[in-house]
Amino acid sequence: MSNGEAFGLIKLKIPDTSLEEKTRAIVVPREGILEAARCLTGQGFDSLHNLTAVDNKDNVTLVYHFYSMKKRAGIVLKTQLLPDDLTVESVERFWRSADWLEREVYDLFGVKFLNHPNLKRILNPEEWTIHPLRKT
Amino acid sequence: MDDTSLKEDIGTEEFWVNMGPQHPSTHGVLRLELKLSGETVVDGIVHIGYLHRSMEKIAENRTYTQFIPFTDRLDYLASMNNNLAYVLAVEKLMGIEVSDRAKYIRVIMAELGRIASHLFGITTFVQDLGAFATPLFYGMREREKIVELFDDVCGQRLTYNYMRVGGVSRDLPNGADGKIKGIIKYLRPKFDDLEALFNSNPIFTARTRGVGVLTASKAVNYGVTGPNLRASGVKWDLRKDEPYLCYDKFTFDIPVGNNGDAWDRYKVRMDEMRQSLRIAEQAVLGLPEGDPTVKAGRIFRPEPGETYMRSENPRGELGFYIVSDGSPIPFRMKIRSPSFSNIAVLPDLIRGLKIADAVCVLGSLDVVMGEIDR
Amino acid sequence: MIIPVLTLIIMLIVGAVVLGFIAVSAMFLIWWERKVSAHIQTRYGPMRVGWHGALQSVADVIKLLLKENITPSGVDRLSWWLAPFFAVVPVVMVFVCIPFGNIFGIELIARDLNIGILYIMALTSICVLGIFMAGWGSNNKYSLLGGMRSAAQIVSYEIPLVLAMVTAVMFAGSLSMQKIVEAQKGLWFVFQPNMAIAFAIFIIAGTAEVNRTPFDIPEAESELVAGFHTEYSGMKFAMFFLGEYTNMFVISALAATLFLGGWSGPFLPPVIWFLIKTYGLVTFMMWIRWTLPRVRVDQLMGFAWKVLTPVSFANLIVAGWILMK
Amino acid sequence: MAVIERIPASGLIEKFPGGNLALTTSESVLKWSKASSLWPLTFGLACCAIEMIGTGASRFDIDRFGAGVFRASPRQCDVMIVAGTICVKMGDCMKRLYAQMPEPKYVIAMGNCAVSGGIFCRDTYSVVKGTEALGIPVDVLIPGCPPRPENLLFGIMKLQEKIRKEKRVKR
Repeated sequence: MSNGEAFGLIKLKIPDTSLEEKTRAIVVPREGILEAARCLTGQGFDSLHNLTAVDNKDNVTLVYHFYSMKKRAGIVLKTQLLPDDLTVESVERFWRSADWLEREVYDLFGVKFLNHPNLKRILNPEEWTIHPLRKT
Repeated sequence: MDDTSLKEDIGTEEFWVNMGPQHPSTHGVLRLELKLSGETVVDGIVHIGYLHRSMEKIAENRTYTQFIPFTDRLDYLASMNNNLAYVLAVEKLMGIEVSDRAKYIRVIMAELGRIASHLFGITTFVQDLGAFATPLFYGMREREKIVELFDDVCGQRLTYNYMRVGGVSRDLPNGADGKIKGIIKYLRPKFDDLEALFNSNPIFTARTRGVGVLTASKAVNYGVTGPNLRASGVKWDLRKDEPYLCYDKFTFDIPVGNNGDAWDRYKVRMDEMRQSLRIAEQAVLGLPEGDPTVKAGRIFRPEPGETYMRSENPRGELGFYIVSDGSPIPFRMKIRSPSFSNIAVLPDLIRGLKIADAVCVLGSLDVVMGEIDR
Repeated sequence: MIIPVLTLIIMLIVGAVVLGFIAVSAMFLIWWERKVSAHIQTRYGPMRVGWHGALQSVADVIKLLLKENITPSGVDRLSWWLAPFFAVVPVVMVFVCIPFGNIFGIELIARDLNIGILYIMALTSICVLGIFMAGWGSNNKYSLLGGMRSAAQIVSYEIPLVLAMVTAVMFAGSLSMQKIVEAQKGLWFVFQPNMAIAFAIFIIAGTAEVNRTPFDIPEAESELVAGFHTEYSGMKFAMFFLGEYTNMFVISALAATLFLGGWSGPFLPPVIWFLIKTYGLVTFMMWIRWTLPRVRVDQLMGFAWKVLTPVSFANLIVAGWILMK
Repeated sequence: MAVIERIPASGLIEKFPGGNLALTTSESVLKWSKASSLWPLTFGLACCAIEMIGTGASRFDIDRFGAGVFRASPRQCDVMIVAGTICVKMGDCMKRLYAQMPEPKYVIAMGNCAVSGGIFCRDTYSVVKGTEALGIPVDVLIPGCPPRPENLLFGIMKLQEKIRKEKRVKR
């Protein structure tokens, strides 16, 4: 399954989805991340390989790398958050690997994951208030 | 005194024990909090971050070439493989093709690095089981041969800084291929020796078989990669499934376990070393002529864009996600380290085991703090 | 009046000699263990102080004497202070009836008690108290776990140990150590089939009794940091060390006496024979330590109760049957 | 000398014959014992820990110098080999470990990170710039990233030299 096919499937569920030209990444709106996750698990993407964020100053982009061991395929999913409202639904219920990855993103960027079971700082001391990888 | 009040008086209680950051078997500065009921682990919490060196922040302040030495210090037991993973990512970002000789040299270095890393991983695992120092020192003795070769090639024993974007920093020294062949010849029987020391040992088998079983679906769900994933029975190796460099030219097998217990994780590593030896042998025999070094400048500006490249490290899949904005320094670099995902599964595995088994499971996962905390 | 005073003086001299021997022997064993382990691991071990590092233990002991003696706040003072003594004193008392052989007709045994074996069994069981007190008194969870493990382990392994000793006693027909040695003048006990089994049981249970790998779970470095002596420093720690190595010597001496004919042997003087046998067994225990991994606590207990104890009982019954026949 | 002058009756005190000799020899024995029995703490922070293990292993064998007894409990060791990068989160733990060690205690800072922060010194938010920045006094600094095992052995020998030259036996 390529990015294009997955894009088609997600587009059916979430009309706001777009495909990034250069990187072939699927960009979903923040509200649709759970729906997209559900769709992807249904398609056999059993591994959330990587989750990270990029601070583009005017927005913070979350980047999800999914892989399917059975289909031997991978896709990239992105969602953009505005700096004044860094909250997004957690996908921990679908992929357990999201637990630590989301904590790391919270620690370094301050993105709050809603309904995360244990959203605490993971790398830095718990009493810190800064999020070191933010560019602003 | 009646029975009920006696029960209240001598009731047992669970207690928390803190393991680490300074503890002989936490492989560096990992910290575990174990909730114990007597000897049994009821629950475990993993605390990381005691070696958080802010690599990703540093990456945003260094040029692409300047960051290579930092990758050495991620998984410091397999520096060559980290170097390789990083330069592969940058090459993918820039669309560079490297010369054949450079590819072959990289394969040899990566496979020898894998052997060195697994030797250390297996023997520290046995040390965690309580065989004090002897297996570790045997492993270190064999590893020393490989380290010596790396020392010849690039002048360092642990942090090699050998790969460059577009090739390697210098060609192999004179007589290196003979030396590599010598090492391969030396190591083969040594693996049998090590196996004889462990496999036929009833205490070792009793301690590892059926301990810390990681099922395949759980492993995939947790993002576990590398030998730990293969020990659970998932035949997934990037060298075969997404071949990079020239791995598709070599014949080798992917060892897979059945049960996903500590024994399988040990066994997969042991077999993998033999396969690595096979690859290294084929590579050194077919080493093409040419110039593996780089002629390009030290500072280069990739096109704005992003890339994600992962490669098979001894501990799993090391991925670099690099965002470029057209300047000589990366805009953002995320290091997806295998140990980070591998250690996250630990609390699930040790629930209900004895303390000794918890240590055994931790040892069998073979994590390196440098790349967990980055 | 004269005779009691004379006896007292003689006993004091004997005591001083025994204590001196214990200290020297423990120091030698520590050095020997470091050399044996080093050569197993294809390295040299201590080399810089004296011939092949022969003075290494002397340096270690002097250094440990000089170290600060830390008493953490929150320890149970009484048991904390007494524990090292409980670990050492019973082991030293065992030396009263260990027969070293004879020189020029003088029997080298402090007092050949007619209940020697019983006395030794009673004393070796006291050692566990020291370890348990150390574990309890340290107010440290690792120490506590170590102490608990030690108590469970030693209580379990005491049974096969004693049963193996009883087999030897049955064959010798006496509880006196000297008599047991004399009973083996013709043939060492270990060469009889069911005594060989008893000997194997004794060595296994003895290794567990002195907390050596593969039964070193009370101090299990990779699990419990240093087990029951995690909090001890300086001389108190050295006392535990002394206790451990002396205990090892005692168990080996007992094995040599009960099964390998004690000090009896051809050509060489009896003392030499005794020391050769004892240190040989100690070296065997070291060899095991630096080769095998550690067993888990439940495997350890299971082995004691499900394998070792039934086998030693069966062995005892067979021995009785042979004697009655 | 200065002390003796301040005691009014110092001239009246008869010196113990040969006391000087006895004192110096006993002092040198004590120093010798301290120097030749340096038990390190099993404590690896990062990359340098691997070279520390390598130094303990068969080829380099730190035990030749009597420094091979790696104790896991800080209560029983004499020298802390700080092998690796010290991070902010680890700082408190390091200080506590140092405090838990009994006197006389020594510290070897192994590797650039433990000396000054090394390559992680700049552009970082979580690395402590060396052991001394934590307030832990360092006896021997070994540069290198990581230092070769020979360097660590040389550091141990330097520490032994330093102990032998100490003015007075520390408590």
